[in-house]
Amino acid sequence: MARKISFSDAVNEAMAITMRNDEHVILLGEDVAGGANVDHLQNEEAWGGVMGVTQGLVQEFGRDRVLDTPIAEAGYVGAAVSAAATGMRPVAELMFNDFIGSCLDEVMNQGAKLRYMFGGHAKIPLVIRTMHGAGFRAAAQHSQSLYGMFTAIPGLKVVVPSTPADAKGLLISAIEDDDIVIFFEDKTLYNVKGEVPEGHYKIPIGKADIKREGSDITIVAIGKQVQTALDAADKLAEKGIQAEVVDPRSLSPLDEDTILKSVQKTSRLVIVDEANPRCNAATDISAMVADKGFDFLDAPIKMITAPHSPVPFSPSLEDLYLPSPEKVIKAVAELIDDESIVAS
Amino acid sequence: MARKISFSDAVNEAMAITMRNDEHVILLGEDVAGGANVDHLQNEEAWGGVMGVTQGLVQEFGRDRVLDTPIAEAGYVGAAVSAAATGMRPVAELMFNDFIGSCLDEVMNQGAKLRYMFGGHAKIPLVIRTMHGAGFRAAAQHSQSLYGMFTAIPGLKVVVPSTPADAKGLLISAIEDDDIVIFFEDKTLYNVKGEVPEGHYKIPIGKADIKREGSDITIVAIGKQVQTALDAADKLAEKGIQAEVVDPRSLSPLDEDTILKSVQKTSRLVIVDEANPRCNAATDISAMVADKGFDFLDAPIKMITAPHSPVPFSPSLEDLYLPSPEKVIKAVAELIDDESIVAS
Amino acid sequence: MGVSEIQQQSLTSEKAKWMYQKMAEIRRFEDQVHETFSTGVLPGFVHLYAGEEAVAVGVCAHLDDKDSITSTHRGHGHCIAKGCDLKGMMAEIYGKSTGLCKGKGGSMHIADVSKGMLGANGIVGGGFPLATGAGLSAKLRKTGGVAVCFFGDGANNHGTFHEGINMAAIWKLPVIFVAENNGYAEATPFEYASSCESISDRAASYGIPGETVDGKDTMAVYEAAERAVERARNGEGPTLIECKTYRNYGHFEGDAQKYKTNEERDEHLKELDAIIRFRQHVLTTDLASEDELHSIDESVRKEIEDAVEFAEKSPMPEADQLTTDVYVDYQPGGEE
Amino acid sequence: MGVSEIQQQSLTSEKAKWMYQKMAEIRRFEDQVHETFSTGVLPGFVHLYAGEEAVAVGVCAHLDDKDSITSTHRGHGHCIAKGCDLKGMMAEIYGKSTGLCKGKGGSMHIADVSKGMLGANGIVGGGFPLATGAGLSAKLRKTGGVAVCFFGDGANNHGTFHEGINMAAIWKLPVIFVAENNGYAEATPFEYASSCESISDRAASYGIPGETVDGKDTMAVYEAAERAVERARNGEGPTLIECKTYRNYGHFEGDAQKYKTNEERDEHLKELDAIIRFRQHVLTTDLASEDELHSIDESVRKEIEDAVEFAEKSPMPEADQLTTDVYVDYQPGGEE
Ligand SMILES: Cc1ncc(C[n+]2csc(CCOP(=O)(O)OP(=O)(O)O)c2C)c(N)n1
Ligand SMILES: Cc1ncc(C[n+]2csc(CCOP(=O)(O)OP(=O)(O)O)c2C)c(N)n1
Ligand SMILES: [Mg+2]
Ligand SMILES: [Mg+2]
Repeated sequence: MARKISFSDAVNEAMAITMRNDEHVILLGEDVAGGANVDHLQNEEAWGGVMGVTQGLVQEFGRDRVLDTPIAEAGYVGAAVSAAATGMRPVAELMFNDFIGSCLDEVMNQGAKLRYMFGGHAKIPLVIRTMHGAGFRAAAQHSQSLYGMFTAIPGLKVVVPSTPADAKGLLISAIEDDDIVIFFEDKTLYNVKGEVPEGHYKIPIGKADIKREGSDITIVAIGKQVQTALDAADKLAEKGIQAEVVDPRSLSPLDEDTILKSVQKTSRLVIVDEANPRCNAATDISAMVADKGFDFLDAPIKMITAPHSPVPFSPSLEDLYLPSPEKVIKAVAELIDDESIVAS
Repeated sequence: MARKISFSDAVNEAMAITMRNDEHVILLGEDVAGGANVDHLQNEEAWGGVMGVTQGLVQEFGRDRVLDTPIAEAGYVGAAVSAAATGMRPVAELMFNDFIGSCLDEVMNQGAKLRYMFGGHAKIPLVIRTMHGAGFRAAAQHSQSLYGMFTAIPGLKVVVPSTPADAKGLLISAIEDDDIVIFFEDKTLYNVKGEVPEGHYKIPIGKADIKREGSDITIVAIGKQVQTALDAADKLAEKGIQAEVVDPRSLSPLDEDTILKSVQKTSRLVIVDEANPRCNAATDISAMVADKGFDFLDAPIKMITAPHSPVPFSPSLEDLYLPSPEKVIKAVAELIDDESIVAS
Repeated sequence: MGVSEIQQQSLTSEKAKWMYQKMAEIRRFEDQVHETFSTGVLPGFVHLYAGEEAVAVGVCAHLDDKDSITSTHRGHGHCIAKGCDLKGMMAEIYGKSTGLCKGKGGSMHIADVSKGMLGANGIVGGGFPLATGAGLSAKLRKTGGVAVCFFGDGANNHGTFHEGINMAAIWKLPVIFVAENNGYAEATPFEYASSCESISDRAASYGIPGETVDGKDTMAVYEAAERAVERARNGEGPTLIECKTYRNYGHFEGDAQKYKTNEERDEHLKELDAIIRFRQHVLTTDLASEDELHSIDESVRKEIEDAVEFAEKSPMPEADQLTTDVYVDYQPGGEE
Repeated sequence: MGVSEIQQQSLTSEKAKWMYQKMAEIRRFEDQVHETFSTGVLPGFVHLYAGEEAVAVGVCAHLDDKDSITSTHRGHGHCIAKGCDLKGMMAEIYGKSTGLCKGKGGSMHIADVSKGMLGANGIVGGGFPLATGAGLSAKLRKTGGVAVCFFGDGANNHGTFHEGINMAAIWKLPVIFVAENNGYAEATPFEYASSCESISDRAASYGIPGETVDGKDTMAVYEAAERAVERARNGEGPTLIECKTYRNYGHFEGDAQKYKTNEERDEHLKELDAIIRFRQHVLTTDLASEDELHSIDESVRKEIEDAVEFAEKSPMPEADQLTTDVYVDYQPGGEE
């Protein structure tokens, strides 16, 4: 059995490994090391990221390659775009995905479009790592899940891993990829542990993973919500319902085939996405199936998402805001038309 | 018969009328007048908007209420948010919706969330007018249709009018509304003329309009694409197929009922949205119907959208990029399973 | 700490006692939140203002309800100085329904628009355009009000700094930009991230006055703010004031503060402490007596105790609150 | 227009002729596009650089292919000065498949990364972070290259100005920020929108040198750029140069230019014209002869004619080009 490490350590390992392999890989972001210019710190970090994910990297790679930036997201994300266009392979950290508000132009109008606008005569091998997700009591401006916004933008690849092993293999792929990849890390997953292979390995971007096989219903879930789906599936199994849990792992490109094949098998689909409900990844996947997989379907496609409201601060409300196994089970009961499932 | 005026004049009238009625209504944006501080201009505009939509307003209302701003979208959109929170009723112009890249934070994290974060103790009666749409040979950074991004954000209302009369009535509603409304104007519609009532009238935000009745298939189309749908419907009628064309007019709130009723009648749905295909309004509407209207459907839900690429500059490519009546007809033919429709 | 003539004229005994009280409230409030946080009761990210009291209070001493302020993630001090209710604040930090924002905002979003407090803000740099807009609004509505933008040394490198101040300057808006230069943005020193020596140097870019004051000298802040507010009310446009200060705690609760030195901490927490210094000043200048200050201390202690009790006893928001307050005129359906 | 010593040392006859040629190319290219646009053949928004030639050429005279530039919506001049192919440029403006960007970019997005030309840019202020990143990249890759950011007076109020320059300054990156202050941003005068007297005044905010030069005096630009490029190559960090200039045409083709006065136009189009003045300078200082310049004029005329012919005869892109070049490793499916 492989060793177990945390999601956070898995992400850290992916960076360390790629940085060892290629000197063009650099990290930049706010306090990715911390303590720049502090006499008693030098190449020792003060923070190593606000959640400690980049700890130890400045010690190994120095401050030229683990670069603390001013609070200037447009500045450093834009700089990372052109650094990538001119031969570097930067990994920029956008501390919270919510901060895209300060640098959307650099991502959407510059980074994502340069290659196309230049007629293919440029490539932008850039990764933007960013934290997302509710449940941390971080309130409306630090808890969003904005991967839908990025999925909508041509030129970007969008990865949302749900396990430590996926996170590591996908991040290595992302860093070695020649396109811009936006890499989402759920802040509530960092301490989750899982088996993670040692060394360098890649998980392809654009390949979904079936996290649990089943024949009665397909549950497509994103990021942390994969666990919600698995918890629901366990309870459903007790009732004799075998749910198949599909983790797309990347939303752009989306592995349509794996999803469609599963729906073909089960004839029923529930999608779990903790983003707000409008124009999100859940609607995207639902619409894809309602087009290409319509004939497989025996029932409506249900989506379990957050409501159309900002993320509330209060724990009592935030818990209601998020999807839950109970909500998933309720949706499954509706589709299978068996209310007894919900009962206990 | 009411007089015919252009879409552009209709928008202009809505602003003039609301400004006359309420001195708290002000306009601000880049060159909404133009020529600020130019000796020989004074209260005469140099431009009146890059497309001339705000012409004549500075003459009537003066430079205090038709305020040219620096090229600082975060600055003036953010300023408009707090001006709204403190008693004004501003109409900010974001010249091209693409420039949201420079001020997303002010819209998404401030404007849209303040009311909620403040526990309801604030209102933000702000309109952001913005230009969108391809077909103008304006290339990748000036041609996007980003209403999906805004629809995804709780706290915003999103309006996309397709006719001069709708534009005027909806803009008056938007300006008099106590929430933030993002008001999309397709740059290729400005010269389109239509009957527009005189004076003050409102069209409610959140009410779809059936632009053409029909019983065989529902076509939901957004903004300029309503015309594409109507053109397709005319050709389909020649083949004996009666398409119903539904114009949602506002995407947030979305008039789900009108769409569902139409699908209930026709059993078939095509959605036309010129935005890029992922996580857009088309997928949103499709997913809504695949959930709440599944039992009405006799066929897959088809979406006619732009491809997943930036907007190309070259006319030959841009024409291919956009939806067309032919593409709509082809989709209808598939759903009705009658290839002969496409033939001629 | 010389007593200038202006200050003798403007600072009444009543105002001095109000200032002392507000500073004491902030300190005790923050010390209390620090303590409570360590017990694990409080949710989320909490950034404490302790140590910087002179700035919020020295500035807000010149403001009333028609004046607006914008704040930061480190907003408790601004709230208190602008007159927000302590019970409502504490309940908000606990996420309770009786909070100033019904528990929906939390520490980083406390607001009371009726008091001109336009919200703490989780987005660094978010306040510049908002303050400029509040200034524009005050000017157009002819309220005579001013707007104050409190911001950190880290925010001084964000693009909104530039856009907000430039706009306020060209329109001669009644806005005062108050930098709280506490030496660090999270774990990053001001000197590393900023290419200017002083934040006030940047005023020259906007053709407005800029000055740097000892931000732990309450009277220095008070006087600089007085000049700036007067300028603003006279229609002469914005001013940039940099207050050199220090935060007593870490960036947020849980920060090990490896980037600080023991010497600087000692110095700041002891001889440079703003409250000790202001207390001394008030006594020396006979603006208040030992007894008066003592009774303020006592009443503040009681106030904070009451606030905690109020917060603890208050209920969490009910489920039906989840999707209210998103829009004025409708409530989006939940997803179940 | 005194001939300083530096300039005598550095400006060779060969370089002077190259500069004259590039200026002539820009002028003729833009006059040609203006003419063609008026016939309705050209699609989209077109912003012409005519009148500002001294800036692009005076700066790019110090650069080679390892150096990068970022440009603006008004980018043709920068492209030409940085060595982009005229045929490929013209074809791009026509939207033809033989364009530098295969017709996908158009006037506002012409680029040739192999020449260090990182793209015209439809987003005002878009270039600041990109130039800073190119400077960072050059520094880390130790290429010895520099990056130049051309930007307008309007862009000088955008937040990215502040963020980009601050970062370049703290990291001492080899970047030169070149303001093209042509007096207007669209229809808005510089003096209205900017709270500074000169853009170069803002250098002080970043602790870097700033200077303002007559941007229609080619030698003045050339010399200022020489100092800045040397500073950058020596690892001393960025410089901000403001070039006061003027655009001969409107903001874009179709602009009635109501905001200009006849006097200023006359003055700029005649006695202040940069090409006339540089021509004079080159002749006076014997850097080239009348004959040589004449033959350059002739060859440039031919070049532009050839470019137009090339563009006209080239085919439009084929349908299969619509979704290529979005990603390196896959092509998204079309929607039909
Ligand atoms: C746009 C944005 N970027 C980054 C952050 C994360 N962040 C929160 S506080 C902070 C440091 C702020 O430093 P400063 O402005 O000096 O204020 P201080 O905390 O010292 O009061 C950072 C980087 C944020 N909240 N918003
Ligand atoms: C972010 C952004 N805002 C607004 C515009 C619209 N726009 C295009 S050019 C321009 C004026 C630019 O003025 P300046 O920087 O002085 O350059 P110039 O045109 O004078 O060369 C504006 C406002 C834009 N393209 N991008
Ligand atoms: Mg600080
Ligand atoms: Mg200009």
